[in-house]
Order: sequence, then C-alpha cells, then structure tokens
Amino acid sequence: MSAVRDRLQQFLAFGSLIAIFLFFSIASSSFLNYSNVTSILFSTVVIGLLALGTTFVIITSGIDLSIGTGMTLCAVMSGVLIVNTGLPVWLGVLGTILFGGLIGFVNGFNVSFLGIPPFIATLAMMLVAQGLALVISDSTPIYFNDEPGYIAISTGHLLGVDFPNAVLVLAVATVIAAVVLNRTILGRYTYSIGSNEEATALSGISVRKWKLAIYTLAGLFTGLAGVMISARLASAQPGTGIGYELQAIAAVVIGGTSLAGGKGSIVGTLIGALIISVLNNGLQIMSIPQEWQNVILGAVILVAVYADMARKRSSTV
Amino acid sequence: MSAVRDRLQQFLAFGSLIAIFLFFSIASSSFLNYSNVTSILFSTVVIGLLALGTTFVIITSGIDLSIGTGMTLCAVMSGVLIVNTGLPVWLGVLGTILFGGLIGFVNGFNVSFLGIPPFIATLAMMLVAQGLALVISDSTPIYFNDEPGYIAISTGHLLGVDFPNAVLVLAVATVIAAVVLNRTILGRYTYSIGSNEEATALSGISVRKWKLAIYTLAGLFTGLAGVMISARLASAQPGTGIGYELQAIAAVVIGGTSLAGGKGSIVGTLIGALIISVLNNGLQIMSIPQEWQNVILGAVILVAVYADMARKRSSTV
Amino acid sequence: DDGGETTGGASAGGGGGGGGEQPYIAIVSKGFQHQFWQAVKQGAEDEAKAKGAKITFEGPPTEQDIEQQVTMLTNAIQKKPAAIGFAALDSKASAPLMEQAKSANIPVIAFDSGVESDVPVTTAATDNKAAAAEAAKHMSELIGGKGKVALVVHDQTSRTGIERRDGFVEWMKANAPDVELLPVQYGAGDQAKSADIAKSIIQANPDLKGFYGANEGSAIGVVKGVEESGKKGITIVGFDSGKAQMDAIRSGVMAGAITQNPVGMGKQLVDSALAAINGEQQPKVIDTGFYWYDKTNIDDPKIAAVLYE
Amino acid sequence: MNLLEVKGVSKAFPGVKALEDMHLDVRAGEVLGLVGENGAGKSTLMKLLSGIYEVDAGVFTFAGERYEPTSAKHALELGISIIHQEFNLMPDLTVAQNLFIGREGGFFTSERALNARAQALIERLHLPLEPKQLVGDLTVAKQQMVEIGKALSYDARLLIMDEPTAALNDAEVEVLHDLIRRFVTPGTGVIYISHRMDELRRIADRITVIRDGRYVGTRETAETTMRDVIAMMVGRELDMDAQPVGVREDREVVLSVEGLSTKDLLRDVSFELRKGEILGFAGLMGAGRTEVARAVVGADRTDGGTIRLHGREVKIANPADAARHRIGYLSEDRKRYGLLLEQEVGANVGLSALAERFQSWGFVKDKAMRATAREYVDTLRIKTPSVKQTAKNLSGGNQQKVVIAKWLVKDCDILIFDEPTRGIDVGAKEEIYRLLNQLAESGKSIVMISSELPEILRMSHRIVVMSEGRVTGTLDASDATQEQVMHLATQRRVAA
Ligand SMILES: Nc1ncnc2c1ncn2[C@@H]1O[C@H](COP(=O)(O)OP(=O)(O)OP(=O)(O)O)[C@@H](O)[C@H]1O
Ligand SMILES: Nc1ncnc2c1ncn2[C@@H]1O[C@H](COP(=O)(O)OP(=O)(O)OP(=O)(O)O)[C@@H](O)[C@H]1O
Ligand SMILES: [Mg+2]
Ligand SMILES: [Mg+2]
Repeated sequence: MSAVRDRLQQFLAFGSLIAIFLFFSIASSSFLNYSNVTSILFSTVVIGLLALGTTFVIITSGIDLSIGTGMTLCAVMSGVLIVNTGLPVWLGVLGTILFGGLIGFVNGFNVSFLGIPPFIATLAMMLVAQGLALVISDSTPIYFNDEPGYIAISTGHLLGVDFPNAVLVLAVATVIAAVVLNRTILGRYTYSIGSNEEATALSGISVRKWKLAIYTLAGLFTGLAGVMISARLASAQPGTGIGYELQAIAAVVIGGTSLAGGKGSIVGTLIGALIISVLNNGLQIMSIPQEWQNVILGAVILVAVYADMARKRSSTV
Repeated sequence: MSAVRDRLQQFLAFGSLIAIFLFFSIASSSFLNYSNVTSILFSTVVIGLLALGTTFVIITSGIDLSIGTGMTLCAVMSGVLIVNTGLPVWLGVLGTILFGGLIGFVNGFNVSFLGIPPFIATLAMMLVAQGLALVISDSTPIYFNDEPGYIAISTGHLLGVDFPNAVLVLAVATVIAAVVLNRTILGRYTYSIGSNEEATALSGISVRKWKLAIYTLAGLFTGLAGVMISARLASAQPGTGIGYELQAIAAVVIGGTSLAGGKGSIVGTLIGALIISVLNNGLQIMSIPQEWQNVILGAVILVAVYADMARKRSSTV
Repeated sequence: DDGGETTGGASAGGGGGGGGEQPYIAIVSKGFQHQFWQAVKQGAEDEAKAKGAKITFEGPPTEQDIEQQVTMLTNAIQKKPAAIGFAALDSKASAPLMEQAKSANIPVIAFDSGVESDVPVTTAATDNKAAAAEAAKHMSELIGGKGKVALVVHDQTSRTGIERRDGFVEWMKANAPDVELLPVQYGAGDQAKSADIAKSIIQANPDLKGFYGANEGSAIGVVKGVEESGKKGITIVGFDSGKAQMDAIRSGVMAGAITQNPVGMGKQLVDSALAAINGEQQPKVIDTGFYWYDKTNIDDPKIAAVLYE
Repeated sequence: MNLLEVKGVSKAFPGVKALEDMHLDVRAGEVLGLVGENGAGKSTLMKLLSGIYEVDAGVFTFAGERYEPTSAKHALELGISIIHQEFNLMPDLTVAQNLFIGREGGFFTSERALNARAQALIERLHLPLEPKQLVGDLTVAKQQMVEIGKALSYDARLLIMDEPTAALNDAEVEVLHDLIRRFVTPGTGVIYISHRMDELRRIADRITVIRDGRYVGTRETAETTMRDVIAMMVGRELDMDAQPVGVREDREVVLSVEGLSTKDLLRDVSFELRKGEILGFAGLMGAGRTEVARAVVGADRTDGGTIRLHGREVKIANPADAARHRIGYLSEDRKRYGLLLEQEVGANVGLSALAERFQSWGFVKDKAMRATAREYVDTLRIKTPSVKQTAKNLSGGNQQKVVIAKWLVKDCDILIFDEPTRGIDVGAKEEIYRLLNQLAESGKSIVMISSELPEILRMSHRIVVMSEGRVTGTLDASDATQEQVMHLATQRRVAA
C-alpha cells in the first residue's frame, strides 16, 4: 500500500496529471470520451518517443538538442530509402531507425571522445541535420502516398476499434525504454554516469564507451520518431523539426528527471509528455482564445510541478 | 606575457573567432570593410544583450528560457508605455528595462523561493510572456515611427561615421556586466552559488535572496534587449522571440561558460555571440546556398570549440 | 517552355540579354523552407537562367524572424548587388534599410507584399485579403450559407497570416450572416500540430460544417485531422498548393483551395529587377494574381501552370 | 560556566533515529572531545547546532541563552563556527575567495585586498596555502586546511570541528592542535570530533561518548584511559592486535613500476609490489602518493615510466584498462571520486563488479547484488536502515565503508587503497585491517596509502616513503620506526 504510494510519488507530476485530467473532464463535455482520449494519446506519440530517448541522455547529465531536426533528417532518409530507392517498407524503417542511431553515435562520439560539451555537440548536430534534411530532399517534401503499408505504421488499426498503431508503437517503445533503463547494465551506468562521472570512471567502467552507447540509443528513438511523424503525415517535411527538442526536453523535466543528472524515470517522462498534450488538447477543446492558451499552459505547468514538489516534500520529511 | 596568454586562453573560443574572421577576410572581398564589420557588430546587439544577462544565470547553474519571448513582451511594454501611453522616451525606456527586471524577479522567485527547477520556471515564463505579448498588443505590431528619438537609440549615430548607437549600448552593457560579475559581491556570489550552492549557504550567505537578485539582473538585460530590438525594427513585433533564447544560450556556452555552473566570463560570452554573428554574416556574404549554411555553421562551431579545447588542454595538463 | 505568361497587369518582360558580366540579384524572401517560397525561388532561378542573371535566394526560417530578415537584407546590401528583391515580413520595420539601398544606388523590387517606402521600383504581389475572401465565398457556397466554420491559421502576427485570416473573416461577416465562425486557432503551419488542433475542434464541435486552412501546412494539417478523426461531411477549403493538397482535392477530401502564383511571382521578380537595372519604367504595382482551384479545374492548363508540387 | 548546553535533543530521519534524548555541555575555556562509532549521531548533532536540520525535541542553551538556530548565518552571527565533516568549499573559487566568502566588505570587491587579507591569515595560522590557488585544484588535505582557516578566521566563541584531521597526517595535526590551543581562551570553547584516540588524548580536556544517538558518559581526559573510552563507545572490549605476519621477500613481483613521472610532480618513481604483500606508502601532505596511484591506474596522464604486471609491460590508459588488469583504486576523496551520492547503497557496492558479477545478458541481477551488499553491510557494520538507503543519507564513516565494500566485492588482484580508513571509527578500523590481512593472505596485493603513520607501521610489510614527488626510501616494516619514516618523508629535493 504505502510502497505503491511511494512509487507513484517518485514521479514528480503524477498527481498533477490526474488533477488536470479530471478538471477537463468536468469542465468540458467533449473531453472525456474514447475518441478524444485516443486522439490525445496519438498526439503524444512523436514528442513521447523523442522524450523517451532523451531521458537517457539527460540522466547522464547531458542534453540533446538535435532530436528535433534529427527526427526530420531521419524522416527524409526514410523517404529516400523507401520512396526514392524503393526498399521494402520494413527494411526502410529499419534503415531509418539505424540512421537515427548513427546521428546519436556521432553525438556520442563528439561528447565522449572529443570531450565537447553536450549542449554544443548536439546544437551543432541540430544545425547540420537541419541543413542536410534540406540538401538531401532538395527542400521538397517526399510523399509516401504510394506506400500504404508505411502510412499504416502510424494510422492503421492493428488492434481494431479506432486505436491507432502509433499509440501501440509508443507503448511498446515505452516498455522497452523502461526495461533498458531499469533492468539492464546500460541503464545502471546511465544513472551512475549522471550521479558522478568521475567516480564511475574510477570504478573501472569505460565511461566513454557507455556514453557512446547511450547517445546511440537515444538516436534510435529519434529514428523511430522520424518514421512515426512521416508515416502520420504521409510525407517527410524537410523544413520542420525545430522546436520539438524543447518540447521533448520539457516533457522529460516535467516528468521529474533532473537536468543535473542521476535522477529520472521513463514513466515520469511519459507523464510529462501526457501533461503537455492533455493541456494542449483540453485548452483547445474548451475553445480558450489562443493567445491565452500559452499563458495558461505556462501557469499550469508551474503550478503542477510546484504542487507535486510540495506534496513530495511534505510526505518524506 | 604568459599572464596575458593565460587570460586569453581562459576564453574558450577566442582563437577560433580570430581564425574564422581571418578566413572570411581572405575568402571574400566584401567581408573586411568598415561597413560590414559595423553591420556584424550591429547584428550581435540583441543576442549579445540577452547572452550577457543569461551568463549570470548560467554561472549559477541555472538556465533562462524566457529571455526570447520575455524580450518580446518588454518590446510590447515599451510600445504601450511610449506609443500608447505617451510617456517620454527616456521614461519609457527606463520603465521597459524595469519591466524586464520584473520578469526576472518572478523567475527568480519561482526558482529560489518556490524551489522550481530553473528549466521549468523559465519555460513557464517563456509561454506566459509569449501569450501576454499577444494579449497586450492585441496581436498587432506597435510602431514607433513617430518616435524618432526612440529609433535613434538603436540606429542613431552618437559617435558619427555610421557607427550605430546600438553597438555602443552593447559595449557599455558589456562593461557593466563584466564589472558586476568580476568586481562586486553579486558576481562573487554568482560564481559561488554555481560552484557549490550548499556550501555558499553554509557560509552564511542568503542564497535565495542573491539568486533572486541575479535573475532580476538578467531580466534587466532582457528589458534592454526589448528596447534595442524594437528600436531597431521601429516596432514591437508581438509574435517574435522564440529561438532567441537558444541562440543566446549557445553564445554563452560557446564562450566557455559551463551549464554545470561555477565557471564563465562576460568576455567569453561576447566572443561566443560574435562567433555566431560573424559566421552568419560571412556565410551570407559568401553567398553559400542557404541549405548548406546551417550544415557549415554546425560543423564550424564544433571544430571551433574542439580546437580551442584541445589547445587549452595541452597547455594545462 | 512554360507557356503561362504572368497573369494580371501589364508586365515588362525586359530585354536585358546576358552580355558579358551577368547582373547579380540578391533576393531576400519571407521564408525559405516552405514549398511556397521554394516555388518562388524556382521561378526566379529559371527566369534568371533564361535571361542570363545570377541570383541568390534567402529567407528566415519562420515568418516571425523579422530581425533576422533585416540582418539578411543588410548583408545583401553589403554584397553590392545590381538589384535586390525583397519580400518584407513587416512593411514598416525595414523602411530604414530601403533608404540605405537607395543611397547605395541599388534598385529594390518588392515582392509578395509591399514595403511602406517609395524606394522600391515596383511591387510584384498578390492581394492576400482578396484571395482569402475568395476562399470564404466558396466556403459559404459549399456549405449552403450557414453552419459552424473553423479557421486554422499559421500564425497571428505575420502579414500573410493576418491578411488570410481577416480576408476570410471579414467576407463572412459581411456576406454570410448565418455562418458561425469559431475562434481562430494557430498551428504555426506545422502539419502535425494543425492536425491535433483540427481534431480538438471537431471534438468540441460535432456539428462543424467547414474548415479553412490558411496555408499549406495548416490546410494539410486540417485534412489529416479530419481523416484521423474519421468524421465525414466536413467541407475543407485550403490555401496554396503542394502535392498533398492537390491529392486531397482530387480525392474529394478537400473541396478546393486558393493558390497564388509563386512561380510566376519569382519570374516576374527577376524580370522587374532586370528592367530596373536597365533603367526601364515600370508600373508601381504588378499583381501576380490568385486562383480558386478544385476538382473541376485542377487539370486545366492555366491552373496547372500555377500549381506546384 | 557552560558555553553550550544540549538537553534532551532528539532527531529522527525516515527509518533512523539519529539522536535520542541527547545531552552534553561544553565549558568555556575547554576543548571537548566528542566520540562515537560511525553513525552514532555526532555530525547530526552538529548540523542541528548550525541550523541545517531542525530538532524534533530538546533545547540548546548558548552562553546562557536559549538558542534556536535557524540558518548557518544565524549560527555564525552568534559566534558559532563549524567545520563540517564534508567539505563546504566552492571549488571554482580561489583560496582567498573561499576564506572570506560573505565577508568581502562592501558591494565592490577588490581581489588584491582580498588576497592580502588571505595572505595575512595564512601566515598567522601557518597554513600551507596560497591565496590565488583554485580550491578545486587542491588536494583533500589542503582543502581541509582551507576549511580550518575559514573557521578560525571568524571571531567565534564556539568552534566546532567535525573530524578536521581525517585527511591530515601527524605533522599537520600538530599544526592544527597549536591553532586550537591558541584559539581557546577563558571565553571560548571547542567541540572536537575525531576517531583518532591518540589525538584526543592530546587535545581534549574532557571526552563525551555517544552511542546509537544516546549520551553514554563524559570523562576528564587526564583521569581516564583510551581503552575505557573505546569500551564506552563500542560497548565491548576490542581486540586490537591484527598484524600482518612474515615478510614476503620470496614472493613473485606482481606489479613493478619504473621511472614514473608526471608533468607536475612525480619524478622517476619506482617500486615493486609482491604477491600477498601490503605495501605502505608514507609521506607528508602533497608528497605525491595520490598522484602515483592515479598515474598507475591511468586516471592521470603520465610523462614517462613503465608499468609491468607479472613481468609483462602493460599500457594503462584509463581506469577501465586498470580494471581489466584487475587493478582497483579507492580514492582518498570519497565524495568526489568514490560515491554515487544519489544512488542507493546497493548500487554503490555493486558498481565496480556489476559487469562481471551482477548481470546476465545485460540484465542486472538486483537480488544477487543487494544480497551481496547486505553481506558487506553486516561485515563492515555499515549503519543503514537498508541497502536501499540513498548513499548521501549515510554518515561519513559509513559512506567510507561503502566505497571500501565496492572494491572488496570486485575481485581485484591488486588494490590501491588511498586513505582507506579516513573517518572510520576504531572498531570498524580493526575490522578493515582484518579484512586487508585476509586479502593479503589469500594472495592479493595491496598498496595502502595512509597519513596515519601508526597504521602504516602496523599494517605494512614494507613501506615506501615519498617526498616532493620522489621515492626517498623503502623500508622493511618489521624494523622500521616512526623516526626513520619521518626522516625520509622530510628529505628535501636538493636544489640544482
Ligand atoms: N539526511 C539524512 N537522512 C537519513 N538518515 C540520515 C541523514 N543524516 C544522517 N542520517 C543517519 O543518522 C545517523 C547518524 O549520522 P551522523 O552523520 O550523525 O553520524 P556520525 O556520528 O557523524 O558518524 P561518522 O563518524 O560516520 O561521521 C546515521 O545512521 C545516518 O545514516
Ligand atoms: N586532482 C588534482 N587536481 C590538481 N592537482 C592535484 C590533484 N591531485 C593532486 N594534485 C597536486 O599534486 C600534488 C601532490 O598531491 P597528492 O595528493 O598526490 O599528495 P599526497 O602525497 O597524496 O598527499 P595528500 O596527503 O595531500 O593526499 C599536490 O601538490 C597537488 O597540488
Ligand atoms: Mg559524521
Ligand atoms: Mg593523497
């Protein structure tokens, strides 16, 4: 009983998510129904995937600014592989995810072997990916309209009843991320490096190699996000991507992962991402004038995090 | 002699700035001349001011995401005060800068008294400021065309010969920031808090109050940036601002200030801001196709920081 | 080879064949990555090639980046081009730079929307407000003059955003009293975000009759949102072209859209610049026009010529 | 008159009663020694006195008045100056800036004036420091000196020192004791916490003993023996004669280091380590012992020198390489280089051996890891409610035991222990000595760097003495004396 409560309280903003959800359910009759809830989940997919990957990086006390445009570059790559080159969908998807891994690998190399601060290394990658997406695509969207199998990855209904596959993908990815972070040696070292990098190194662990692995892993999620967004839009849009990184990082941080490293959880990240999309959806459903939406969004995020922190503080000390 | 060299090497990217500058001077005949150099300086002003203020925050190991839209809100405020209310220019400018201070004060309060992580507190402020700028201005630009005195703050020529006042403002602001950071106890406590917040508190320093002061100071620079951008554009543009925070933080970090706190310098920040604007200017002057500009920008930032770090490393280890 | 001469007013197809050194035209646009601006760039590049001129084409990443555009224009002036093409994000903010260009003896051609300055030799633009009014007219006809209509616009402060919103809203207010307009929502032209907005609107307004998307990203986003929500019978009217929008129109998901003539605008821009370099007289304003297209006329050669994929 | 009185003070943390009905008094003009096992509650009491924690129950009386500390600032203003067990320094600031933080005098600062003030203080207190050095670049011992200088520079009435000598060797301890004696006047008093009994005998006027958060008793130092005090502390008699047996001359040389140099300090350092041997490293502060250790395990770059394992030359570029060659290094600075403060005890104990002992197919075997951690919590008597406790909530000495456990869990052939017993109580020390002997018996080789000469003399088979970055002699421990070691340790480098 109390163990369960303890586990829940670990996740900084869990109570707030519930509160926000309840508020909208009461405030608007259009909020709480099957199709709106699935559409909230659906709209969480891309940010959610990016946030999952970047949770690892942030727990090592790094940061990844390249996920937004990196995702776009992956989407373009997917277009090149599947539409332009004509690879079968499954192979193209695999290739795209691996390409995402490559982006992460380069970030990881720059951070751990060249010793560039993560902010700069991934900022540089953000710019490079943005440019390359335009160069490779010739600044033109690549359309997947002739690849229904690809589009179905996002909007198909494996589980029937209007439950889009994209949500399934997010769910599976979340489980994988949680298992990797909590149950594997990679996850354990992620926390160790973030807690005390020097102590970890002096414990005989090859911190550089593990960091490389962690950034590469984050890159795989970027690749998957690239697949999911291009499948949803049935096109790779080379000019987009900027801004997604901030939203994903925000989801991670709202979910209780500390930018100082060493602390964080996958469930927290998912909750953070959900808080953002529930708020966006609820405010729109309630037809709040848009210029006020941001004001309210900001205030609610502040209150949500504060309330959960206060609750946590009072219950443990 | 060696003291001078030591001082220069403190600034992570100084050598790189010189190298980049020399490269463009040789590569393009339109680069090295009085009017282009002033125009580079001119284009550095806004990012530079934001970066100056946020240097303090980052040295405390905080971060300020609200500077971009905060600046916009200040610009709108300036319009309200000067154009709509008809205050004299000097009073309006003062009011705007103080309003920036208020934004910083609220950030500081949320961070130090409510204990909200700086990323979240300033993210919330970023959203709120964005919304308020639109609400207050009714989503319409406010024009200063009838206030030549205001516009002259940016584009006038106090020093004659095509040397815009904005550059002067940046220079003065840099000196003030440097003096505050290096020669006052506010600066000392900025480093101290970033270096070890707990130890600073245990030394009998009221960390919360000083953090409040530091965020407020950063806010004053945001207010000044709001004045400078609206004077330059002869208008307050309520929809702008997003993206400036990332550029300003990038300038700070490229200039050698660590996001982990405790380390950094004003001169470094100025160099960081200059690197970004020299690169942008040079690439445009050389008529590099735009899709390649970002690729090159990213790569050069990486190499610049790496080169300077390698140089530094071999000299200290 | 592309037949369609520019629409609208008189155009001065300038003579300047490329003798000796090619004249250099620096073009600073409102954007770069969007398909609309890519089409303008395409038109300009083709024309420059044909007429023997050299161009560069630049624009800020979003239509909010006014300061960045001003800096781009400053840098363009530094390069001492033979002429400058400029699409102002804010018609007043760049006025001082116009003077600077003038004192450097560089002729300026404004395009897409005007500048509040008499420096530009000519302005090659379309009337966004009139175009949006045209969209409103078609929307009203399509839904029988009554019902709820929602607007998804790319942003609330850029000129194109404002004009494409206001043109639509004002026409409806004036001519279709029974059409109820929902509060305008802004999706930054991002397809995914616009789709999410569209779905929320559908949730909150099950009786929604029509959707208006004010640029390509918004329009396609609306199409996605409607498709994803599974809701039938909503009339969608869009703006701009692009393959996805054309497909949506062909398949009937979208009723129709307004397109401007970006390729023609780019072509006109280069023509006017060359004419200005040669000191020829030109009209102050050159209207590059807009068109309503739907299933019925999409393959019409005249329309097909102004659409871009 | 009593300067400070503590009455009925209790403090509990989740799962731990750190203090219960504690009482104690400090007389004006005396040094009160405070002793107790690791986790007895000493530091907690000091943190209550400085306003870091709030008491659950009980009262403090300071100089005759009720004292309810609200913040560190409050304590300082009343004249209570504290050196905490864990350093509270700003690594990015200079020595001078650290010494006078909060007392710059005026809004504008002058570096020159500050350095002059610092220089004056340093000279007055005979501290081996320079005002302009960055504190982050100092060794632990020098950082400790900065803390001492800072605490003494306040015009305090009560000076509280929580294990100020844990990182110091005998010569520096003497310097500190002189400073303390000069500090004590009829109006001032000192609380001195230490695990070193010989030191307490010399400096303390009275000794108060606490056990498990409760007051046990107070003795006049002159009228008691340290054996009694220890018995009060641990509640039993200690068997204190663990001794390594026999010299290991005949054994195989496992590690041989030749001509090791670094850019900054080390010059031509050579030594050999044999199988089953405990090799002590002695030297004064800054002699370079830590630097040798770090260079051997590849934590710092070297400028020359060869390392041979079992006669074969090896390249060790980083600690991971060292681990691959089964060499482990325990750092003298547990907080900075040893612990994952935010992680649980189990994760800390299992960290080094994670890859080889506690995983299969990449999945962590948490049960096995916690079970092992529990074993070591028992053997080393680590005081913690469970192995899931966060490391930072442990007392200093218990944290030290956690890092020791980390290296005991990993099966290394060569262990380099840098100040392994720093902050560990007498009883637990004996336990650790016993374990080290056991390891040596079983054929492991141990380098033991320590600033406590008696410990070195008692535990080592042979002793390497260093001074100013060079090895000045190697002694056979069976006939080495304190004087011999000190003689070698103070050999200056001959000026060129
Ligand atoms: N913040 C905390 N949270 C939980 N438990 C704590 C905390 N601080 C101290 N404790 C516990 O309180 C007890 C007393 O700790 P304290 O640090 O006072 O011991 P100590 O006597 O100073 O020991 P040492 O000699 O090892 O320094 C220990 O069991 C410790 O684990
Ligand atoms: N992490 C470090 N960073 C910078 N300098 C260091 C560091 N560690 C040691 N030094 C320098 O190396 C010198 C030797 O210190 P070292 O710690 O090796 O001596 P030691 O014999 O272990 O003495 P101590 O008892 O002080 O630990 C010191 O003068 C110190 O300035
Ligand atoms: Mg203690
Ligand atoms: Mg040492």
